[in-house]
Amino acid sequence: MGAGMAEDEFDFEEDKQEEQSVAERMAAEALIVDVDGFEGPLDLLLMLSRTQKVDLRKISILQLAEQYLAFVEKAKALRIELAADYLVMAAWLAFLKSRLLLPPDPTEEGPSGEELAAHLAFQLERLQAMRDAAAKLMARDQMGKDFFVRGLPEGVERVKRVTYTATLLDLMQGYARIRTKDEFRPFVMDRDSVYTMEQALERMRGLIGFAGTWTDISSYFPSGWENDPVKRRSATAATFAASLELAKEGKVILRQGGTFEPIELRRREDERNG
Amino acid sequence: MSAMAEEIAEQQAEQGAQQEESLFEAPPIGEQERMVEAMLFASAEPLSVKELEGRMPHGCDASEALVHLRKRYEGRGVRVVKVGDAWAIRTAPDLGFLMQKETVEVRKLSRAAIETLAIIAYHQPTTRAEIEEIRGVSVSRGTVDQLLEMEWIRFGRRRMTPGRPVTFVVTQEFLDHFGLENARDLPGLKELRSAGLLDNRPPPGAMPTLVEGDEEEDEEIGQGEMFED
Amino acid sequence: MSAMAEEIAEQQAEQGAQQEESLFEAPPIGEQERMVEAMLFASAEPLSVKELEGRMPHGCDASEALVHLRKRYEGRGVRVVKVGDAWAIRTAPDLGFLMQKETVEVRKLSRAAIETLAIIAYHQPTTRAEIEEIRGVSVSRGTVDQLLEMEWIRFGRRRMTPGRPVTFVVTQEFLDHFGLENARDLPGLKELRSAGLLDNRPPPGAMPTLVEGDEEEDEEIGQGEMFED
Repeated sequence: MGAGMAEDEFDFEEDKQEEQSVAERMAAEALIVDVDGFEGPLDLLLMLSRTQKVDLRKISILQLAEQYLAFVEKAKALRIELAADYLVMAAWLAFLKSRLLLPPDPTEEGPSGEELAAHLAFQLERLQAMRDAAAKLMARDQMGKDFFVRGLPEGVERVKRVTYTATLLDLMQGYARIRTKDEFRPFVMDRDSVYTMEQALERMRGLIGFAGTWTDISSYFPSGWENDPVKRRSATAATFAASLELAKEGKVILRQGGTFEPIELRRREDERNG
Repeated sequence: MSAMAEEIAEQQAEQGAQQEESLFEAPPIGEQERMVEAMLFASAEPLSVKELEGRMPHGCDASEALVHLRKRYEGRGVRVVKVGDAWAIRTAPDLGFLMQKETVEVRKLSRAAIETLAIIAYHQPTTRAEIEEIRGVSVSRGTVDQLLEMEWIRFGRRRMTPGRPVTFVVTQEFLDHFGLENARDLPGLKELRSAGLLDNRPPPGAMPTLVEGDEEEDEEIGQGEMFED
Repeated sequence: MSAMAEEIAEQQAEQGAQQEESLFEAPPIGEQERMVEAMLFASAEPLSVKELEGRMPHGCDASEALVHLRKRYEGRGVRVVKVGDAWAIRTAPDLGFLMQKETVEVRKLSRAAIETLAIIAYHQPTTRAEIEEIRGVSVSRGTVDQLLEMEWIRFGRRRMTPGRPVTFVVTQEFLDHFGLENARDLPGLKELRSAGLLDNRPPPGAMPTLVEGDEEEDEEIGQGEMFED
């Protein structure tokens, strides 16, 4: 992390911290030399807290703050440029230290020094806990190192199977298609069951003269076409179309009582008069 | 203690000592079996006895372990098999189907196949020449093969005419599929007509080209038009 | 034949009929066990019960077959292990020494990557900001990318907080790699939880932001773009 420094910048002769033991001095120097190895100020704080040699839960945050500030001072003395976040932490710890040392100011808002210290302690403990957890995780048996997967896996082969279907109707229509091929005559239809509008018109023109009153158009069906449903359908369509044609010509009037009610037809009287 | 009992006890003690000794030399055979099992499982290639023993602690007998392991997997979902002079674990042959994921695609039978099938059903036993005469086109080998493969048609008796051509008849599968008790139950031409199935006309001007080969199999348009009502 | 003998014969006949019936419905459980065994042996990846049953004949109960199979392999050279909601066969960890040849060189993870992975595993689903809050440093893009690439972590649901940050969770591959049945089986998880160390405790007021935004910012944007939906 951006501590722009090099070992040759150290001048061990100039170290004036005489009050410290040699061992402590060496440790502190090692710490600074190592500043590149720290993963941020929290990591450094965790490292420093270890020098207190107590359980993390019993750590003195005040003492830790002082250790950190001393570290930063020392880095300054050694002309080591610390990354900004280390300095931000230093400023905050200085603030925390003053809060912890001075009697609480009742006019001041925000969390107390104790609350802030407690949270910092929590953060350190949590970071340590996650480090321990990570170590435990990595100590587990691992795949490809301690246990192994199948060396000769068999892929699942995708097989496409096509099944064909046909219905009885397909079959019969197919047969009908072939068998009727020979019977096809160009432009000639099999009219057994087809009653055309022309036929209906012709028939009705001859009959309407005799019908004086309203008559259901179905009474105009040719005889024998009422019962066979196919024929009946054709006759209905043709007679209806012919009735419309006659109405258009002004020869008849149509009426229907309601939807799906019988359609009735009467000869137009004025035509006879006029 | 009788002399005999003494002798037995002595033997047992001796055996115990031997076992301990062999334990020191090599793991018990059960342990060796576990080792061989794990190695065969994890290896990407079959392993020879030499290779197995090369990886196992000194004094192990991979051949013996393999005998035990092989027996253990008898009748299981995987088997210990010999590949050349090496060993591997493989899926039991009867379970090969599990290694396939089948996707079934249902397709409508082609027009050529339907017509051929219909002719066989209505005219059975019938020969290929008769089918061609009725359809007016040659019947492709593929169409007949497909129907045979579907087990909807089968070979009937040879016709006692020159060339002794084979005949085709429909099968029980065919009847089952179409819900027929007998091919004679198929509606006749008259019934087809009265059911409206023959109440059709050819597409205008289509007459001369109606006779086409099997190539137009996939073309369902003609049929659709013809039976629109 | 005595009345009793008759009764027994009847019972047997009944049982036979029942067996035949169940045979028709689904193969016997022993057969299902063989099938599951074959499928797990054939696959390097864990298979879910659903996947297993998808390949087995209709009416099979892969879960029950797995219970039997797992028991069968207890103490053997390979084991039936549960990985999340899927199952796999893996070699017994005590035999790892035999597999020098199969050993795969696991990419050496940096301390940052290992810690990030652990935080995601223990705190999942967790956001980048939470990881940074715990570690006290920004998480480099490369670290997350590496874990994603290894398929040990994946994106979880977006957090329903301002900015809707993406979350990270561990994957089935992660569980498989570390031989975990479940993320709940992570070592020491219970202790950490009861100690309150997995709580998301917001800092009281004026704590300094331990993480410097600066150069990470544009990366954040890049990621945001990637996962916009």
